[in-house]
Amino acid sequence: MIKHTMDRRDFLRVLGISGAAATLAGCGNTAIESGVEEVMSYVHPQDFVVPGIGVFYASTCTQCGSGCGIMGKVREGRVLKLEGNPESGISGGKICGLGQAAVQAHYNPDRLHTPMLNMDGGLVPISWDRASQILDERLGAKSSLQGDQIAFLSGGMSGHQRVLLENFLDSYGSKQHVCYDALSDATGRAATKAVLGTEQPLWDLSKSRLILSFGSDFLGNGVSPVYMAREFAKFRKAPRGTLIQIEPRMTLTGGNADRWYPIKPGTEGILALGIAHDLLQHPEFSGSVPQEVLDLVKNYDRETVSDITGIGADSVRLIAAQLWNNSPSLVVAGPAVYGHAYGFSNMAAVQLLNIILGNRGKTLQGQAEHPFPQMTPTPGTYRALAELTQKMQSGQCQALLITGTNPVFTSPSQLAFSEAMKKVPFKVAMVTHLDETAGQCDLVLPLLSAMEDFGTHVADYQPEGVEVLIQQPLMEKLYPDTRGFGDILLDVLRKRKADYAAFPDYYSYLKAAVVKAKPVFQSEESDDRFWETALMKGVIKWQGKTTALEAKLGALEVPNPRELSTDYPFYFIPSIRPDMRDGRHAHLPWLQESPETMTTIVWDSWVEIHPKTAAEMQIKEGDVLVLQSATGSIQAKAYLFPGIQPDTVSMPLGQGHTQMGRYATGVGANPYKIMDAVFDAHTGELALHATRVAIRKTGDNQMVVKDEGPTNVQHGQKLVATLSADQARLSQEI
Amino acid sequence: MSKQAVTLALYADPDEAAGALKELRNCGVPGFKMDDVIIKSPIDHPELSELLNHRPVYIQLFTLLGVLFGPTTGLVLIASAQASFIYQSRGGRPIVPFPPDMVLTYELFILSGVLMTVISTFIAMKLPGNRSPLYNASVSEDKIGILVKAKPENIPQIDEILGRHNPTEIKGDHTR
Amino acid sequence: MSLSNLIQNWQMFRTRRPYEDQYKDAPYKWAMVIDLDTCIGCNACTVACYAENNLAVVGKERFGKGQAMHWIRIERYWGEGEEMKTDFPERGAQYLPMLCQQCEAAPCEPVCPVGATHHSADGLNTQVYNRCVGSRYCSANCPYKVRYFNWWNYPERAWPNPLELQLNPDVTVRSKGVMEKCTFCMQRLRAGMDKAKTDGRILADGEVLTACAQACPTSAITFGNLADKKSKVARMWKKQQVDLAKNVQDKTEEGIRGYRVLEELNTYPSIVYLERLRNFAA
Amino acid sequence: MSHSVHSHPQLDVQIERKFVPKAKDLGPDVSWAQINKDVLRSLEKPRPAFWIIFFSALALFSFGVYCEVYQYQNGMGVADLNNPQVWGLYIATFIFWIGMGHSGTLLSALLHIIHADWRKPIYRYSEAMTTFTLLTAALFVMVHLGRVWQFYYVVAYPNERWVWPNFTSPLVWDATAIGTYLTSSLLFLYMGMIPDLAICRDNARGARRALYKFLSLGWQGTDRQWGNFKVAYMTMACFLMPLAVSVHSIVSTDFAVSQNPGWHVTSFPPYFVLGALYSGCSGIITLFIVLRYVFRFEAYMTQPILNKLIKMTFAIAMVWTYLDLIEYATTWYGSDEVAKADLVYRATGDYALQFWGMIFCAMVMPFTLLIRYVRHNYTVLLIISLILNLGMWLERFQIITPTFAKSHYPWTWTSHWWPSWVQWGMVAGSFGWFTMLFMLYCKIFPSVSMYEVKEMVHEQNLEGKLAQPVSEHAHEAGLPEGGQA
Amino acid sequence: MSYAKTLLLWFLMLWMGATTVWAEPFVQGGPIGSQTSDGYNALGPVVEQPIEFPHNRHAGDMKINCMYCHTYARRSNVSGIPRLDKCMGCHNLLPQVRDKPRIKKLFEYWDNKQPVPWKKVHDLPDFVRFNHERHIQRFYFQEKRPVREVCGYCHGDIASMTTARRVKALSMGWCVSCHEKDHLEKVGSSVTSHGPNDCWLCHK
Repeated sequence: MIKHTMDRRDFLRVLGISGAAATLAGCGNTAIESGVEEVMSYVHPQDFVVPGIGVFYASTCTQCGSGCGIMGKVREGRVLKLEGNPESGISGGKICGLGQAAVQAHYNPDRLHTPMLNMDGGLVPISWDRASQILDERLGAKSSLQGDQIAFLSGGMSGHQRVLLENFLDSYGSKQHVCYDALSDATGRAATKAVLGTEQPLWDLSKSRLILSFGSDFLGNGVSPVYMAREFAKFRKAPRGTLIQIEPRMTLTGGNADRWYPIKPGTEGILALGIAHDLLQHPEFSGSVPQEVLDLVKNYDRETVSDITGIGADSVRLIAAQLWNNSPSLVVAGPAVYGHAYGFSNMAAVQLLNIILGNRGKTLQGQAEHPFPQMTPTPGTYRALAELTQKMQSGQCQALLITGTNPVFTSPSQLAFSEAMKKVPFKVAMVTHLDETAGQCDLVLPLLSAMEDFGTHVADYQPEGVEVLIQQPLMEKLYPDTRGFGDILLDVLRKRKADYAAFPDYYSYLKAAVVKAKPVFQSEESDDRFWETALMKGVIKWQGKTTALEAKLGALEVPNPRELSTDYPFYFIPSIRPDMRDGRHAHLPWLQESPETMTTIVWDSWVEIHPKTAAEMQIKEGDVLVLQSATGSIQAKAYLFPGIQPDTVSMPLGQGHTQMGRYATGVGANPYKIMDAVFDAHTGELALHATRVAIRKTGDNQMVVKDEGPTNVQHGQKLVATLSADQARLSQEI
Repeated sequence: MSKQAVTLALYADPDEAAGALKELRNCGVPGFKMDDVIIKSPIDHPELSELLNHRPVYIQLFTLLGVLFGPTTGLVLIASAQASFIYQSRGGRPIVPFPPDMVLTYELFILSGVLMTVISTFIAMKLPGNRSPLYNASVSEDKIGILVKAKPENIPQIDEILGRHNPTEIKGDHTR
Repeated sequence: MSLSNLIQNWQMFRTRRPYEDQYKDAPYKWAMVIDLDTCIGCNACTVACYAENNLAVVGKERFGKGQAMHWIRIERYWGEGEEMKTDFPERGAQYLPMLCQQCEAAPCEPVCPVGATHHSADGLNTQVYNRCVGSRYCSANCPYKVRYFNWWNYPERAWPNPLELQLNPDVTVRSKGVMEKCTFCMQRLRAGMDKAKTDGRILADGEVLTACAQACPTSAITFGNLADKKSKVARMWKKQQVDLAKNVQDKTEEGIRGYRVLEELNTYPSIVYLERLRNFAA
Repeated sequence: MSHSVHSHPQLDVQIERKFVPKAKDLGPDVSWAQINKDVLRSLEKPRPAFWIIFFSALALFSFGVYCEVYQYQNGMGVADLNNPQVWGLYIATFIFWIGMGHSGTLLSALLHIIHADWRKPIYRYSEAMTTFTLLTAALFVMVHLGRVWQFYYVVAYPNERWVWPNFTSPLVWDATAIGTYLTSSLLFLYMGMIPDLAICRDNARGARRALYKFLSLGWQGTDRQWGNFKVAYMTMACFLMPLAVSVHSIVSTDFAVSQNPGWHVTSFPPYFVLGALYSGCSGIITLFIVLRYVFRFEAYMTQPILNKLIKMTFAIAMVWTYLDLIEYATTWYGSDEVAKADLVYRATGDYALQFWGMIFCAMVMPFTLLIRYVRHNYTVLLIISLILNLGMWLERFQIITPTFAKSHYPWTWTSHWWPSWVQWGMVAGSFGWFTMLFMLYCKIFPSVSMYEVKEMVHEQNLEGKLAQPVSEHAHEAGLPEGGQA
Repeated sequence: MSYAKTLLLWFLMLWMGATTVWAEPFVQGGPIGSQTSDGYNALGPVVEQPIEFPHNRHAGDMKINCMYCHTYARRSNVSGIPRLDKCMGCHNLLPQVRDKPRIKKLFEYWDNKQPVPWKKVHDLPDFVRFNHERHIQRFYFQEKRPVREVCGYCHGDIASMTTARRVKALSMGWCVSCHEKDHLEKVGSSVTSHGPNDCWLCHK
């Protein structure tokens, strides 16, 4: 359908049929007007373009790494709204709030629209010619950078962007593609790999009769929330599965649990072993378990476990009985489990349950092998950033390119990343928004938004075979001085490597690369047709085969958690909001204003504290508290939250920006800055749940801005009615 | 109409004025009728008015007309408007519901009654109008005026009758 | 004309709504089913609504004053009845997506002085922005409090350039002083119904969805045409034994989950909620 | 002033002395000419207090105008209203003002119908009060509209769009009822004023004369005019009384028709009507004292008249109290749990202070009127009448705010909602607007009905001719007593 | 005392009240197919366009169907200004008019690949939804009325104008006056129906 880009660009241009400016007038314009507004028509559009009727274009959501297929509704050259792409195996036509808000990132009033150069300590706008010239001088053909002197710091990255980026580094002989993710699950992955032989197994939620979740917020911000939510809906249909959630602070998923248990942070592994202890009383379970595991589990009888975890002995027995009665089951775990100094073994202990319960091959599968391993996503880790920081400190790093991550904001203060940055002579940020990290760079290059750029992606979690996800522009670029990430790299690469001269832009590179991969997908279509179909569907699918999982059971050591000290009497849990994640979406007003579901608070940070604890400490809602950790302190308002373990306080991540535009700044506080330097012993990852804090009242009280009124119970009205599951008449459909 | 002259006598005491009126009633002046006597007073003196011929008041007849036609046309108007082309159905109520329409019908009943009363009163009182040239400001203060229209030749006779009852002033306009 | 109209159609004008089989011959009656057991409280519907319906982002201060404009909100309740009986929410949280219930006997409709809100032929509770004078009586009388008033002139404030390019041209941007509310994505329905009429048919089930129903990752929201007895929503209503024109539902069996919120106020809502389930044995 | 009981051994004598003698409402020596002179003087040179009151009212009004302009430009948000609390002080004060208007009609119409002649010196200003309070109330309807510039959509006028107002809405009833009431009261006031305007015309000079001449329409007091006038006036009075009752009943339907807890009450219409009469009567007492002083009306606004007014106020206050308690009682014994919870919330919740304030001011304070000292001390009486009115204002606040704060839907409950300065500014401005208009009226038009006071004097004289006055309290009448307000 | 006067006044009031009910909306649409101004001061201002497009040549002299150029009218809310390549489709084949100043301008835009910034002549308020498709489908395709009558009912006799000018009121009462009338459902059928009267059909 799409012949050549020339036409396409014309279609994507914003045109003035009932122009946006006029739309704003709203009820203001109450009269019939003549000759006031302009109405333009296309010069040479596609036949299917009809003014007044929206056209949907397939693309891929880049708001998180899940790789949901989306469709953008385009009218008069403007992308208006995103929907899920039914072609996509991941989104299945659905979309989350975070994904919806991508249009706001695109139209954001604070988007960067010119290159900027740091001159005399401040960033000033410059022209692209000047920016290209600087890039050329520093990185181009005459560049003296060699090997690891140049480093590329990015967030999780996949698809041809990753390929191109690594080729780019290759041209210097550098291997320094550093991936950093502030919410890295590397420890959990490592432990899962150690037990099951794969980092990220596929979960079959819909087949499970019971899900036992240790702090995994798979519905909110797990590895693929939209897919998980779709599967969860099937899980809730007949025969209805049961969800048991055990976590110190109730997550969105915990709110959906049939039974929710608050647990002492960091004792999940012990509880898992306690459950295993109960289960292994039954010979059909213990049969396949090696002796060393049996020996290990032996020590964790119900009473011991109950003492350590705070979960009653009866409950341990009940959970085990439930697992015993409802097979197949599925045991999953989240950051609450692996975010500790012994996170690895904690996680491994939890995964042990899956093996004991025999869930392998039933509700747990290995992901299909991807035919293009170079395109698979790079998991971001904290350790990589720490190593890079060391190199930067020592002056080894001469040039640093940054995209898709914001370590100045998200790295804990003890890492001193921003100090290390000062030691790097040439720092380039490629961003759409001037965030904290970009603000410290020498050269800031404005990127096209996700709605304007081409790209391919590979999802981290691929439930239905293998997919290559296509991202394509939904409209003409808003600002002439913004460029695609691929285009910028290619501009430099063309000067360094002759074989890139064939690609005038990233689009041609991408098309060539995708078409080249056609044989793998066993397509018989012509090259152009293959490419067009890919663009139309937004996804190239290939029936991959799931792999079997291993069962590596070995000795584990799960230590008791560090006791709370009198100096720091509270566990501190940084909670991850499904919409804010690590804070990269704080500039999107829709997300800021959509209430965080568990607390219904908007536009703020807050400290969750159990009402009982609060009563003991005479803390009321809205009291401004100082959270003091060994590393630092921050302030936030108190919110009394029953879904939290009483020795624990929790605070959401993602707020507290000092840069990133009008909507992100001046909102809340940044808990990353008080993270204690505790690392997982096995992987060296930062242990996010290992910080301990003390709480002090400042005496100040401010209103907590939330949707919830003065009451949060139903006062006898039948608003949300609850029925016992065994009484309900359920069917597959309804 | 033949030429008429007017004379006005002012009295401080209502009893005197009553005496004058009684005498006028029985004076027997040829061509003189009680209909030609007008009392002007600062307050209503029903006891003096009784001495004149009966002068009927028709206002309440019009009020009755108002209270009959106002609400009926009002109800039709409201119901018709509710049933007009762009009728707007409202949940839980018929499109033409009576109880709420009755409220407005009642208001229109009062409004049209009041308006008809006022309009007919003004017409009956011949207001707005001009004051007669013989108007004396003291009738709005504390005097009672008796104004008599008669043929010019009868005026002296009438003036004499009026003068017998201690008027504070007698003034005539004999030129008309 | 009007008088003859009044006399001719007297029977119709005197009919009290809702009545049984009100939509028997009508092509459309829009309705919804929201399954509270699958609603996970993820807010996707809320954001989708902001995107589709040009809802203004009001900012922290005004949100704090209770001037938020979310047409659909996720309510989160704890515990049972009057208070929470346990220290911890052992059975999770209770999520309730609350939007305009499109009542058949909407309390907001008869009280609007200018008739800006009324009942449409396809069973929607309409709000005509340019007719609204802003008396807020409808909001005062709405038991669900799902009507939102433009306390400020948001068009001036909420969409700094170029955010306004995202605005949906099919939906008016409301000025200060008017009431607004969920419309069941009227612009989508309208476009769909017009197209279907041109084709000489009625809309197929699922052909047009509201933004919230389309986004909902768990498909907890089912939207459709209740007048079409074969549509999913009509089948669900039937299965849940909820009758549009009844305020007390007769349930023949135990374990049927459908109910309407505050039904006892005789509002006859068009949204059926399915009771949340919990495995109390766990 | 007390009667010396001990000096009379026989009881029947006591009874006779205490009850049979009747104080004359006016002094014996008021002549017709003197009435003209006194009242016309009020149009010329009032006491300096007049200007103080007028200009402070003007200042208040200007502030109110500023608030409205501010709100008009920025939107209703400046009033800190929010989703459940959609009405706030605007509607509360609207009811307050519309209630104030009702006693004017009571005095002028009802007491006219039953020939209670003591109303004659004071009905004119109370009727003017009715008119101006209605204007003030109408102002609040405007102020509270989100799009005040489209207010005419509420009025049923034939229009090109062919769209009518919604005749089922209590707000349209309100608009019609207030319109009817305002029209009728204005006509009633004007009709009753025509003979007095003629007096003014006969005594004024210059521009004022032209004004009065225009307004008096050529009234000359002929027997035909008087005859028709009397009939018409009585007819209108008969219309006005049911109208006044219907207007405040309709205002009550704004609430009673809705489903909100605390409003869905059957006794609301009589309750509102009595509340209106109550606040109106205490408003009349306030103005009585003010006018008496400012315009030197001591000879006409006399102690016996005031005494009757106070007794009437007390009686009405008691009926209102009863209806208020009945409202609580029916809610309490009813089975509407939400309404019951709302009642408990009113008495114990965030607005308990206002609730008990209302109970104290409007239910307890009236009992002070039983004290003779209070009735005779104008300063104290002024303060008490203001307290009664404050109580009645609080009653309206009590109706609106707690119901919104705790309605059917727990999620949207509010706590500690409080109006912003803009709302308070406009409430203050409304008082300024009313006082300003009222004072202006009294300065331009005779605020004591001259011809009716003359009638009163005439009748007293007739009585005097029939029998010599038996009252030994006659000396009380017309004499200033107990100090000046 | 004039009974006559009073009675007259009373009947005047009655009559006024009755008129408000029985009268049609004050602005009339005129008979269907009327192509000129309806005489209610509805004539719009003269709008200056970048190219003074001669409708009289195209629609008048050459009798080109309106929907040949305004091609979206039958399938979209908006009738649409013709796309530039539509103009070029013909004018590339008409060298005889190539040198006229207006055509030169047209080619200028085409060569620059620039859209022509036309001014809107029939611009309804932003809260109004008008659907061309439904009106064209109903009256042109179903009822088979002549195209100039169907379009002309709202747009006037465009064939007699150069650049278009608004000649009808396009106000709500004007719309309603037509919706209220009964129209044939189909050519040859005797079934009639009127336009919809639901607010949300036109208001968004």
